[in-house]
Amino acid sequence: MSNPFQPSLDFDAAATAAEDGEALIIDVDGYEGPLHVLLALARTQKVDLLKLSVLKLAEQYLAFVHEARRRRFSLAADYLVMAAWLAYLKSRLLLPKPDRPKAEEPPAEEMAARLAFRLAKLEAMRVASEALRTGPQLGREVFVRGDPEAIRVIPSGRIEGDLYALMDAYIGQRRKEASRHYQPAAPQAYPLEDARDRLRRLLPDLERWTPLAGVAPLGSPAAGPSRASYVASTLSASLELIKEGALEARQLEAFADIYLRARKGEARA
Amino acid sequence: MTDRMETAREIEALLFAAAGPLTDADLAKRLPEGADIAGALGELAERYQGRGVVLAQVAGGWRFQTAEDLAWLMTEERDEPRRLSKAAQETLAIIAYHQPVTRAEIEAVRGVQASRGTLDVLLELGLVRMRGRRRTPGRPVTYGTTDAFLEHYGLASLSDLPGLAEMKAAGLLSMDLPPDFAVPDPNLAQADEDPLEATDAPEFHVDFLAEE
Amino acid sequence: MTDRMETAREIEALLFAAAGPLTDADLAKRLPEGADIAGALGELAERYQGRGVVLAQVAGGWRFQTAEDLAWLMTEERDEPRRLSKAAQETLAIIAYHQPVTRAEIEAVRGVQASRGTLDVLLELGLVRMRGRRRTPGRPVTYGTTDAFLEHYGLASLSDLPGLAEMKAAGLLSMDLPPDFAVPDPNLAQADEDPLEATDAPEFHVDFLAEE
Repeated sequence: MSNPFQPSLDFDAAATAAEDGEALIIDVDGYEGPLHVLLALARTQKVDLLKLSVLKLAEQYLAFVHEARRRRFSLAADYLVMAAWLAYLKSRLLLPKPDRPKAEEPPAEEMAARLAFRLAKLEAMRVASEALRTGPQLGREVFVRGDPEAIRVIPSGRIEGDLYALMDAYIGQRRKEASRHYQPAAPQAYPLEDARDRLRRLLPDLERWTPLAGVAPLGSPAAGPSRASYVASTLSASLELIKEGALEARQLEAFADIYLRARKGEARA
Repeated sequence: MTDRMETAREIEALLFAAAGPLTDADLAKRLPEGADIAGALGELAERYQGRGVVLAQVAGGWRFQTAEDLAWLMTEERDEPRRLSKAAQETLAIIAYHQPVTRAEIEAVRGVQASRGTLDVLLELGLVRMRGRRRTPGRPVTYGTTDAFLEHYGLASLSDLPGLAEMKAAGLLSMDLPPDFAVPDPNLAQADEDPLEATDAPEFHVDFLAEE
Repeated sequence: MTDRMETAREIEALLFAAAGPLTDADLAKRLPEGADIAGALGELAERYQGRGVVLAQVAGGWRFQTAEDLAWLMTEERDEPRRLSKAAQETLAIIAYHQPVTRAEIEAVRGVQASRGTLDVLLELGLVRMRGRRRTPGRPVTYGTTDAFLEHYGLASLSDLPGLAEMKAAGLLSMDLPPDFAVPDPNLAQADEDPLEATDAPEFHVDFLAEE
């Protein structure tokens, strides 16, 4: 029977290869992690997983890792950690037992049993998941009544919604709240220094009375300082230049346009 | 018509019109007082035995569903089921058999970190729910399956999970090495040992552990 | 089983699972060639005669429907299920995490005015209760969740409410949240509220019903 879990692995080839010490034909990408590889290898022993020869398994795995590294230099750290642990376990299983075992370490046999137990557990879960997957499923093998229009009896009056829905509803709103926060862009101002320099450069052209609005840069509506900022900074700069005596200004009445003109004699200076 | 037959008719109509499985309590609430629900259900089950539509017990309730062997007819009704990844399937099985179970325990069984998307998908599909918190340091959240899970896989209850009793008997559903777990002596467990014979192996070994 | 009986089974399953009535032509298209559809339909009609579910011919097609005389069983069941509206679900979530929380605070998070009905529904369902009054000007009523809430969501206590870490694990938190995003722990809620007084109750009703 073909193995539903590991289509990329040829068990017989792997078993023979492990025994012969030859290259294993194994694709690391076919596995989720070291435990899944170990399980595939364990199956080659064709015994109850609880009666597994852990020693043999360790050898098979080390051969696997060795080969995988030879073919592809990079190998996930998980695989190497498992290899190191198995090498350690193997050495402890092979060495004669000390008369007094170190207190802090479980006996090697127990470590081996733990590994066998984990493999048996994972295998049981894989078989269970396969049993669930291949069993009759709603909407695939069996169907309930399809007519959506007819009268429907709703089972029990319990309230719908689970904890996940509650969390989802909560986070959804907090996210909206976060994105709702008003973040005005700081207004950009036309620097006074720039206005002053520009006005000084313009002095030769201001022999006649010119409206302030015509002197200030137009600016662009898309980016940069606003028109108001240009006008305000230009006015401030013009007042400074008036104080210096380089410029004169007049306004006929309140709120009327302000006119600027270079002072006679200064225009060419 | 006998009372029981009338009750059977009524249950038939109710289950037919129901949007989901109805429990005995649901039925009792809707039927006249004193109706022999168990008897009528038995009658219905018998009546629908072997028909194109059968009575099934799922998620603690009853529902009508099409017969399994007629799946080939239902091409139009079949909505392309969202295929669970292998990792998600395995995770679902671990949650189903070990619930309540924490994320760390799921990862311990699989030997790999649960990648993003595995648990999420199961939660989103409503197959899995958060059940509560383990009373251990850190109070991790525990996961379990939902009624939708039972309904989807046509299970009457969690104890109907395939192989559950055998796994429990073998100690495979505990998180740690069970105390009576047979510790193989690696010095004896060489390649020359015999596989378990069919006669001394409980059914479990055949079904869930033995090499296929 | 005779061919006709097998065809009857197949039609039974098809009609049951179909989204609407199926015509003879629909059936012929989906059944194996040469099936005796008329004969099988006659057999089904006879079989379902007088049952809780009957075979009916409507709009030129066939469908199963509940027996007319059992309508009394169904009418009561047309009630809407107690499905929480999106607004109610959201309001409940905010109350759960931010309790004790005032109506104004709920609205601040949701960005919309809490509609009259939303809080009422939650109070009526017994998921939410008034906890007290905030010690701030106006002494607004604060809301919190009830034991029924805990029960419904399978929580032993409020401290079991999943926090930020679990939300992250469940894949609910996306990158676009601000780095200082936090989820309040309702267990650590500040105590700047006064218990409701006996006189608060009637006042509440006025306040609640005469709401703007």
